[in-house]
Amino acid sequence: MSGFSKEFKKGIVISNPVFVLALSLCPVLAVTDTLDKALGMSGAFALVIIASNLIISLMRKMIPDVVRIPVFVIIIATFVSIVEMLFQAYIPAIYSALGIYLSLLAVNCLILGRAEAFASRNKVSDSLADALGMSVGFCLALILISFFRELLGKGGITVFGNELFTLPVLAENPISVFGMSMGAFLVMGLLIAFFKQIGVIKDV
Amino acid sequence: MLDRFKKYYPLFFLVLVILASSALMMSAEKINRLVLESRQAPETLALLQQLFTEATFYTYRVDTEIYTLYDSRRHKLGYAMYGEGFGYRGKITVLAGLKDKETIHNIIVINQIEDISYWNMLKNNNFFAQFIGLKIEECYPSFAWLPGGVDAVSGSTISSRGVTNAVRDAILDKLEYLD
Amino acid sequence: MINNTLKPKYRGIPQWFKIPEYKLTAEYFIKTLPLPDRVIIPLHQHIGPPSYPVVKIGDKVLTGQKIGDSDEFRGVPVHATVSGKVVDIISFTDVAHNKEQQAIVIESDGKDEWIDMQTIDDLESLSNEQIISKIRDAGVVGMGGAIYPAHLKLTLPKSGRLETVILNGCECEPYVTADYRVMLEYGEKVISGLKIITKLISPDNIFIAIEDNKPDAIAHLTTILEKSNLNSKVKMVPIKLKYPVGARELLVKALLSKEVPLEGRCRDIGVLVHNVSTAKAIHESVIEGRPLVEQVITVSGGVKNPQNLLVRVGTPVKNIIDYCGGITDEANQVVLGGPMMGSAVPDTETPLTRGTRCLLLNNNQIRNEVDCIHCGRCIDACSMRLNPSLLAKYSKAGRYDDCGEAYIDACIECGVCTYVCPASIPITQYIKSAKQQLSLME
Amino acid sequence: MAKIKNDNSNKTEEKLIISSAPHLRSKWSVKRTMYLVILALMLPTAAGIYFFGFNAIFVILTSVIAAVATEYLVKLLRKKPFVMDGSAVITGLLLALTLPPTIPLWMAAIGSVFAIAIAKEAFGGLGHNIFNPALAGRAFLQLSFPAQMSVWIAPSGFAPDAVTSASPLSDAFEKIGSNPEIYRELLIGNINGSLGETSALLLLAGGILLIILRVIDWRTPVAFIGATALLSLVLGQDAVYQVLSGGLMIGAFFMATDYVTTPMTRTGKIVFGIGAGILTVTIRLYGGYPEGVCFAILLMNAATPLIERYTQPRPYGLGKK
Repeated sequence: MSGFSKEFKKGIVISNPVFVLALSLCPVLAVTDTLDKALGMSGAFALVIIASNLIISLMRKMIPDVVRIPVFVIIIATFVSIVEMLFQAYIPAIYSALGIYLSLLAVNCLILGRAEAFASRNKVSDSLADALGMSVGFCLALILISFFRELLGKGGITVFGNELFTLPVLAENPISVFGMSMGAFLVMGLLIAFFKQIGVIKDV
Repeated sequence: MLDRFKKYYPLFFLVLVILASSALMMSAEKINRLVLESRQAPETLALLQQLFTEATFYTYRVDTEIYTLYDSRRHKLGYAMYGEGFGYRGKITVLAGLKDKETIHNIIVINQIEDISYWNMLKNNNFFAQFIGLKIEECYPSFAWLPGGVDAVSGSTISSRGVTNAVRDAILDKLEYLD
Repeated sequence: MINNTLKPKYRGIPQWFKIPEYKLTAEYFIKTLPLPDRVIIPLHQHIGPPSYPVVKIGDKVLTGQKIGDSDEFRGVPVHATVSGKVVDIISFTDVAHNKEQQAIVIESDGKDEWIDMQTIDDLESLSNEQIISKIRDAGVVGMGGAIYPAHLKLTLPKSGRLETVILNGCECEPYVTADYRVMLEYGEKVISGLKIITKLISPDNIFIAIEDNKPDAIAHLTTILEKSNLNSKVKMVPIKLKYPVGARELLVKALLSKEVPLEGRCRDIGVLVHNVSTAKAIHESVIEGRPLVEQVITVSGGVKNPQNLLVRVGTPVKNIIDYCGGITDEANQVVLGGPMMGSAVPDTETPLTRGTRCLLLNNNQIRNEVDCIHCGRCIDACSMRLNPSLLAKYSKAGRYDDCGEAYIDACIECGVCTYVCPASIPITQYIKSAKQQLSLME
Repeated sequence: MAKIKNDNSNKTEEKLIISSAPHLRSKWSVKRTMYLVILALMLPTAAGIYFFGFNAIFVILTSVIAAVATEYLVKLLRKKPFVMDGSAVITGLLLALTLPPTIPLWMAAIGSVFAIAIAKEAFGGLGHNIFNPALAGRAFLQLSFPAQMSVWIAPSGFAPDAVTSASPLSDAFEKIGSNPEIYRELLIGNINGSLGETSALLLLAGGILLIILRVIDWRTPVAFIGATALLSLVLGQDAVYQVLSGGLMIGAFFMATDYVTTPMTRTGKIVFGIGAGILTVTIRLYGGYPEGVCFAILLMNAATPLIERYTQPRPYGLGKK
């Protein structure tokens, strides 16, 4: 089981998909202006990567080498479509808020990268651990970024319609730059700088 | 025989995967549709079917208050939204249906308390039919008077204006939210 | 009466800053330094192939005797500057040019016995080849700091001729007054040297360029010229004082409005530039048969008695400083050469070499280098129109190829960029090291 | 190192310093340059305080203190020595001078923090930043708080009753018409506008002081103002009004001449000035914002490496092309 926990921990800190690998920045920058959207995106991401990693790892001996990339793409796209439909059916508000970025998960480099680099070469438990770790890392990064963006750009935190708290002055005059994609870059850069400063992540 | 199979194995595999994923997606879609349809209130659907007869289900966005209608093959038919205006006696509520983002498909009046005589004048003079196929741009020019393609029924001008304003109210603020 | 004087002009890049002159010793007559007990004579005091020793340890030598020679025409011989005994042949690092070489140590016997010197009365009796070989044998090198062998400059290029001769009396570096005193006190020798140069290359135009802060030198040389038969050909040109104007490239530009090509020498455009002290040395070597064993230097800055001295080549710096009363408390640096282009020496035993014009006791406040703030002062100041900050940046990053592409070869290392830099970046040092790296790569 | 025996080493030899030529250095330093700029900026600052009273004093103090404190903290974080070289003060002061007098103080502080921490130190500190920090801070505030950044009060000195009114530039086009009164007001600075950009005369005086002291080059402001005037004239605008109003003077003299973010070469300075002038007029006349100087200079900042690359001087001795 130590192998499992090792692979699991790897994705959270050592090779965090957002802060260290700097992969799949498109959804990171686009949907982190509110915490709701970030949570929705994290969930979709986790579902897709876990399911596709699992399937690909299960079939890794069967998949012929020449067609492996098409097969990965089909598998990932299938799960993305399924997740999309699930979202549309059960959480339509988040589905419509995420818009095109949900479908764009099908071409997410991180998911395809993990499938190609890890799941197709490792046994099922390790692949599952990797997918879980990556999901948790991605989710943490998205939550962190969106927390600060929503706090500064909207002046308060609202999760699924429940107003958790609002800042006294900022609520009337939110720093709207943080709601724009420039703010996403700023927050992400500052968080990376902060993590490097305190030594949590190191240069790759 | 075995060699030949090995040679074409990747192709077989690919086809297999495609078939499997199609099957998966079809079943997922079925669930999706079931869920979506189970969430619809039948009376609302019936109302909407007055606008779009072929509508089989709809989605409703709480934040923008827009109904999006689909037919049985999941093709988007159009949008519907409520609007209010004030006639001679009081509030007139209409449900306006948009065919696409530019044209009014049809309208139905949900609620009104106008005098029956006046209202019948509207009905008899085919007032409501004027909205069918009306371009949205023609609803913009003035808020107080009727849009370009609509003629008021003489003798019942205020009710005509109430209906028109209700339609305008339904459409104008929501155009930017149509997707 | 100066009748053939052009208006003062300087057509280089106008400078908005002024480097202080500090000509402390302008009014001091040249004194002769007493003979040192011991001289150290490096064997490679010129540009070109190094000389090899022709004496052995224990040999007795006379003043002016050849102790080093080169088989090549491009090399120049080295002479003993005192009479006495060769005590050692050591290995020596020349800090100014950063090269390892041999040096001969001679212990003086105090008698200063000279070799026989052949004096020539009639210049016309000598052929050009004889004159050039006399100049070479005397070991004359460019005294303006370039230490390029004089006889090579005076040999005409195979094709064509040199139309213009410029006698460079510009001494733009702060503190230095040696050339000024030479012009005042050895004016006849300078003009006689100019005559020899004229005879060798028979130019169309001769300019004597002297800065406008030395009117008495201009007047003095004009008087001598009027007595000589050169008068009609020579133009005396006062030059406006701006620091690197004494550099030959800028002098050519100022006088002729021509630019020396980037990868060429003055002679490529038919110009010969000689320093006044070189002219004096040429006169001494040809007319008096006297080898280059002594030179006039300025001792200035943080010494008790700043003065102009006639010093034997190879004299340790310590002797000179002691003669001038020793270092004052403020000075913390010994610089051979002027303050802008000279090199600081690590200890006072370092000997004086040919071509050194100044011994400066400097008070250097070390300032910390900070990041370049892109103020562009160095670009404005650079007379060669380079981008020194860019060169320094490339050099710092080890991008020497980029330095080459940014025309680092055009740099004359005048040091103005470093002088003006508000961020205290040693730009000149970076450029020098990049040049060295580039030459190693080739 | 001379390998000569040092038989009688005396005391002086121990303190001999080896340094590379030249051994003479001018007295100019980064610090001196910065403090001269601050000195010149005191003139428009004084005008701002005179016209806008306590508002101005508080905004300026907040901005400067926030800038210096941020610089100190960031240097501490980066484990670099903090040098009080005045550059942070300049950034804070310049930022304050471009802000409206009524801005809430915490917004001014946020602008300063952004200017120093993000626009300057994140790029590596003084000498490495790409964008003018003060202008980056202003742009940040402009994007974040568009409402508060476009409130203009009529100058009232220390009187408490400030009247808000539109920006002089936004209602400029109807109001004027070669009216000498308004030119005089613009020159003196008795108009509504940002803290430090109202008094064209004092800004000009500060700029000329810097040019005489050789701190800045005359080319950038002349090219900037000249291009603006010429293009306004061509497009049928009141050129004098366009030059005197808004942030053009402070931009041309104090921001487009910032060493770090503008070209070093002389031709480059002219190109920079002309480009900024054209962009300013374009944004003013056709853009969404009434004032274009800030974004014009920021855009040209981004183009600086390119300008520098193509305007290198021709080295001495390289044949003319």
